[in-house]
Amino acid sequence: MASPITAKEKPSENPILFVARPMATAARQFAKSLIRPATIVYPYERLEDPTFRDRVAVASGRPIGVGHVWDNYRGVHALNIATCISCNLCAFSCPDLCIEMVTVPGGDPKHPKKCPEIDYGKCSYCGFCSDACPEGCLTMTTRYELSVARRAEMVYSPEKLYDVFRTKLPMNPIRVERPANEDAILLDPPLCIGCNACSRDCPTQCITMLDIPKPAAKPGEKQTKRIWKEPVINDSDCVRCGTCISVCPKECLFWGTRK
Amino acid sequence: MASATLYSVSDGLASALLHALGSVLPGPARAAVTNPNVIVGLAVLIFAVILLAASMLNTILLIWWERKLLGRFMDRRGAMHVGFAGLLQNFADGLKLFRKNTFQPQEADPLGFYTGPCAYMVTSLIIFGVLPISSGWNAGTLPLTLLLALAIFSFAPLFIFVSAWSSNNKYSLMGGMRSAAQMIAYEVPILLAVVAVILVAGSFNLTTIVYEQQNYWFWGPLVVALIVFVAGMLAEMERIPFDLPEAEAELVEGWNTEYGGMLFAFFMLADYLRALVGSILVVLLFLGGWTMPTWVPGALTSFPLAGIFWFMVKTYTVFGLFVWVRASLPRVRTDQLLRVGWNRMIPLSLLSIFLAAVLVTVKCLPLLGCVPGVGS
Amino acid sequence: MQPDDIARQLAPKLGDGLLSVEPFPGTAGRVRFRSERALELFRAVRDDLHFGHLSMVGAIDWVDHREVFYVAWSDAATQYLFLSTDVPASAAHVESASSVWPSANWHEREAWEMVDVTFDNHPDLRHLLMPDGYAFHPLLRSFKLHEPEELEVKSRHV
Amino acid sequence: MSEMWINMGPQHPMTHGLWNLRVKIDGEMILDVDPEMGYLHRGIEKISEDRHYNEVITLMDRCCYVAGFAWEHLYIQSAEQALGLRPPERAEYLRVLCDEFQRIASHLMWYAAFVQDIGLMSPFLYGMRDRDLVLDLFQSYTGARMTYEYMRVGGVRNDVPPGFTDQARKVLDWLSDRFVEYDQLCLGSTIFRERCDDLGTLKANDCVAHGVTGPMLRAAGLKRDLRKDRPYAAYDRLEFDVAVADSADVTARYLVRMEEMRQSVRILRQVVDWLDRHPGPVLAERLPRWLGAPYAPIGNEGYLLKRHYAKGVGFSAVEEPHGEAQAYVVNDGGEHPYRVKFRSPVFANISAARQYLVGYHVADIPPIMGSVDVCVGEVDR
Repeated sequence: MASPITAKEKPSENPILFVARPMATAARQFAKSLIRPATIVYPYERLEDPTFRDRVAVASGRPIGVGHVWDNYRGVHALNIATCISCNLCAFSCPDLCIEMVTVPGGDPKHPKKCPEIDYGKCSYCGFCSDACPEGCLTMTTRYELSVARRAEMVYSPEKLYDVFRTKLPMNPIRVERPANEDAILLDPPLCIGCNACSRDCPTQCITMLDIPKPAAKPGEKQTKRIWKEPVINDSDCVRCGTCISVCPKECLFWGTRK
Repeated sequence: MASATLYSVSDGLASALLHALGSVLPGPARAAVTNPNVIVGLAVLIFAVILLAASMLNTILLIWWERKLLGRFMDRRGAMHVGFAGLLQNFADGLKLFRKNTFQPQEADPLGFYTGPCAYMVTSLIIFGVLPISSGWNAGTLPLTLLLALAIFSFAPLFIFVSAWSSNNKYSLMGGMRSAAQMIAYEVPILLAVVAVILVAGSFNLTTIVYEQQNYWFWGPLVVALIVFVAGMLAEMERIPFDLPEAEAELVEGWNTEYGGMLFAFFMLADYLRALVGSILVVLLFLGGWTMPTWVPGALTSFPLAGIFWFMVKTYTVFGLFVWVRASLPRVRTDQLLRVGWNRMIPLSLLSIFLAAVLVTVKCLPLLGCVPGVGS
Repeated sequence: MQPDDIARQLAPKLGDGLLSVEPFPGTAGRVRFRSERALELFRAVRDDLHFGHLSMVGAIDWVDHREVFYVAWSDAATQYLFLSTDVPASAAHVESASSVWPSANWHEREAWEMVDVTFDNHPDLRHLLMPDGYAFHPLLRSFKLHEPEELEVKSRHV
Repeated sequence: MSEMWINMGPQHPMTHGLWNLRVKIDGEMILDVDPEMGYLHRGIEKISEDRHYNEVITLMDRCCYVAGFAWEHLYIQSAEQALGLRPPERAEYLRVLCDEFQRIASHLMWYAAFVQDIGLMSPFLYGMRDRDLVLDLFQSYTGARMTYEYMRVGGVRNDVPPGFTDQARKVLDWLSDRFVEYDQLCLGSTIFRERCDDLGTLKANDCVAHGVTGPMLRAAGLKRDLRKDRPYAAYDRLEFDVAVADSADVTARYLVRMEEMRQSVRILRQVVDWLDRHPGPVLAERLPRWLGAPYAPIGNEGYLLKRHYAKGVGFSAVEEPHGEAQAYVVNDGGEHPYRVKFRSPVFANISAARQYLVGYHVADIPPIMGSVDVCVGEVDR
């Protein structure tokens, strides 16, 4: 335990010394900054430029950016449309609701491919979307210059995000480890009608429809149109996006713990 | 080196102009324009224009100088984009202010609101008429230029108070009040410190005071008076640590809170005009004006306009000192300023008068470690 | 200081005003009391248990009733104590703690304007964060946030 | 001049944020003050009711924009209590790393604003300049300079990159040297002492009565620091002293904050050494579905609510740079917190404004309020 610091340490009443100490410090700083002021002359000098950082660090003696990891910066997103599986997870995880899934060419006509469109007017650059992306196709880059002339230009379409991807900017290398997840998507068998909707829409194709035995028809019971198939989910491939739950017409899929 | 004076230059310019004009005019008109009185009138006008332009240019240069110095004190660069090393930045700023709408608060009194800044500006400019810049480079040889300069200089709080009162804003009012209160605290010690200079120099005339410093500059023997004078000047110029009337942290902008556009630019310019005058006065009274010491090689002191050059160097150095103070000291409080003014500065200035009187009596001025100087 | 100790010290003073003292995470315990006996409890907590510092006052809307909670700190025990009382939603009022702990003043103002719990004998029960005359109590469960679609500002077409 | 009310704010150089200090003055003397808050009220407590536990983190950074990490830590602690989770040890040390660097950054920001308030111009930029180095460090492992979104329920988002610890040591060395300069510029100046001594005095018993915490309380001589009194995260395994001063005035607060920065440097050196020696996971291994990487909240609400996590409450407090912040999180079993209540230290510190402002001069308001270190973001929330 340290002894309390006492505040009272009255300065000397000498009127010469009373200006001398702060003024000497300021003058020392003045002399230092004649060599290299701390200012970074932004449009001409950029912090992300490693040669510049080293130069400044040497010139000013400040530990500016020595070993500075610029690549982790969370700037504008880059989207690799080719590997996007349209799982919606980025849009679900966005706390600011700035991601909308829009149709991009390339999907089959019945089930169009949807990729994220990001409104940077709302985005808070939290990085939850790129953390959530199971395929690593939505990442954040070091691009930070975003000023536009019109508000509509703040909305980046998937194509524009793909352009960012193609500029090969340093991508955010941080991959959040997916914690082992105890949740899985379970089936409530009596409700299932075997409609194939989940398997059809699953972005990772991890649902297969397996035949199940058709029970013997009881006498007098009306014949239903039930298809005697049941989804089986491959947990290791499943990204837990919940698309199957949302498309299930009978609400027979639900979150649970696999026994 | 009184070969060319500012007035002789403008006189020559005026007579040349008017004679050239007269040569193309018919007889009676020629006689009218070459009348000596007309020539003198035009010469005075040209003189005034040159003076105005020179003082304005210097003021703007001074602002640039402060911005650059302050920037380095703060570990940054200062203005650097417009013109070489940002030299034209202040012109750009002035242009911007000039283009702005001049507005007036609804409840403000227009008379005081508009005359305040103008009078503040004009009084600050008038002082330049009596300040000698180099030998012969002054408006006239009035016997009491020092008193006149200080008298005009101390007009400012009045106009500050007028504009503060008529802005009808509580912050402005408090700033104006502080300005008035502050004046009482620092004017007396300044004048008393000047008395010490007058005692030693034996004259109220600034030119004479400078010539008296040819052998030794006054800052050595009159160091106490110099300290009091510089501190008083800091208060007079309303610069940190004595910028309470426009203390930004509590009074927003003090007495010029309600001003914008060109009226604000007037205040801003006049502030720096006064800073320039303050620096010039320090140079004239204590640092030997345009004279240089004998150990300086003759080649450095005998080129054309060397007097003006060295005078400017000294002035900008003195202002650099003010900037240094601004960069490293906090602002005092009103009551502390008054206490310092009455309890410290007035006794100190009385002491400096006493010292000056002793020095004059025993005639030992050069013995006191002062810098021997020589007229240029 | 354990919940039992607190109960033992408070019970003689408050009698049936003290409902229970139960363990509570991060604190010495949670004291549940009847809102009518609030002032007595505050005095007892401050003077007998030496919880001299009131850190926080807040309220929760449980739809059928409202809960007012207080957090006090004792320098001697270096522990927090959590006090809470339930008031009916129809007559949500409780005695102000600001006569016992002056620091309750602003916290109670906030709790009043947010969850609509009136603090009797409060010295200065005005709006704090919301504008004067604001008619709603935002932290009530009945105060629904707008759906995101309604909040969305349509971009201007330029 | 007769008595009059003046509004210092909401647009005023003294306020450092959006709030209004109504001051009743007679000449230059302060007769009464009445702080008006709410200009920056964003309803964070209300918005949290509609967000997942992890999504509230983005709000926490914006709660106090100069001490985002402290608020993240506060919320995360309470949420972990409410959900019954524990972070791994390395995550605890990383949180201390964040907290203490944030304390330095926040105090440097305070220093810059405070010296500006009393008219010192250049130290303002020195403070900002040195704070930038700390922000550089933050950026190197969180990816952002102010709004970090780094801590997660159950740990932190990612580990620090290789080479970080060396860089951190360099920054700490640099900062230790700068603290000497700061003292020379302030304490070494008689004008500073004249301005700040015996100003804004708030004695310890008044502090306690009005709920004042943090450096203001310690400047009054009360040795109270949650990091010592109720150690959270890894603070019980670290060595440091609590900065205390006894004169309860503006100078004392200055001294306390300066000493706190030195102590933070001391803590950080230990943390950085620990991080070098003990690699490990930074996120708890098993997390509920909506707490790991954010999973889809869609689906069958009815089923969802059937298997919720046990109801719980979380109450925790951290020693924020401004004082003692508390968070109370009520988990009713759903995927959103039922109620989140924050206690902001500055809220209480401002509420006592009448106690430490009345009787001084108008010119004293900026230094006194500067020494309180107002952050309106966390007052209004």
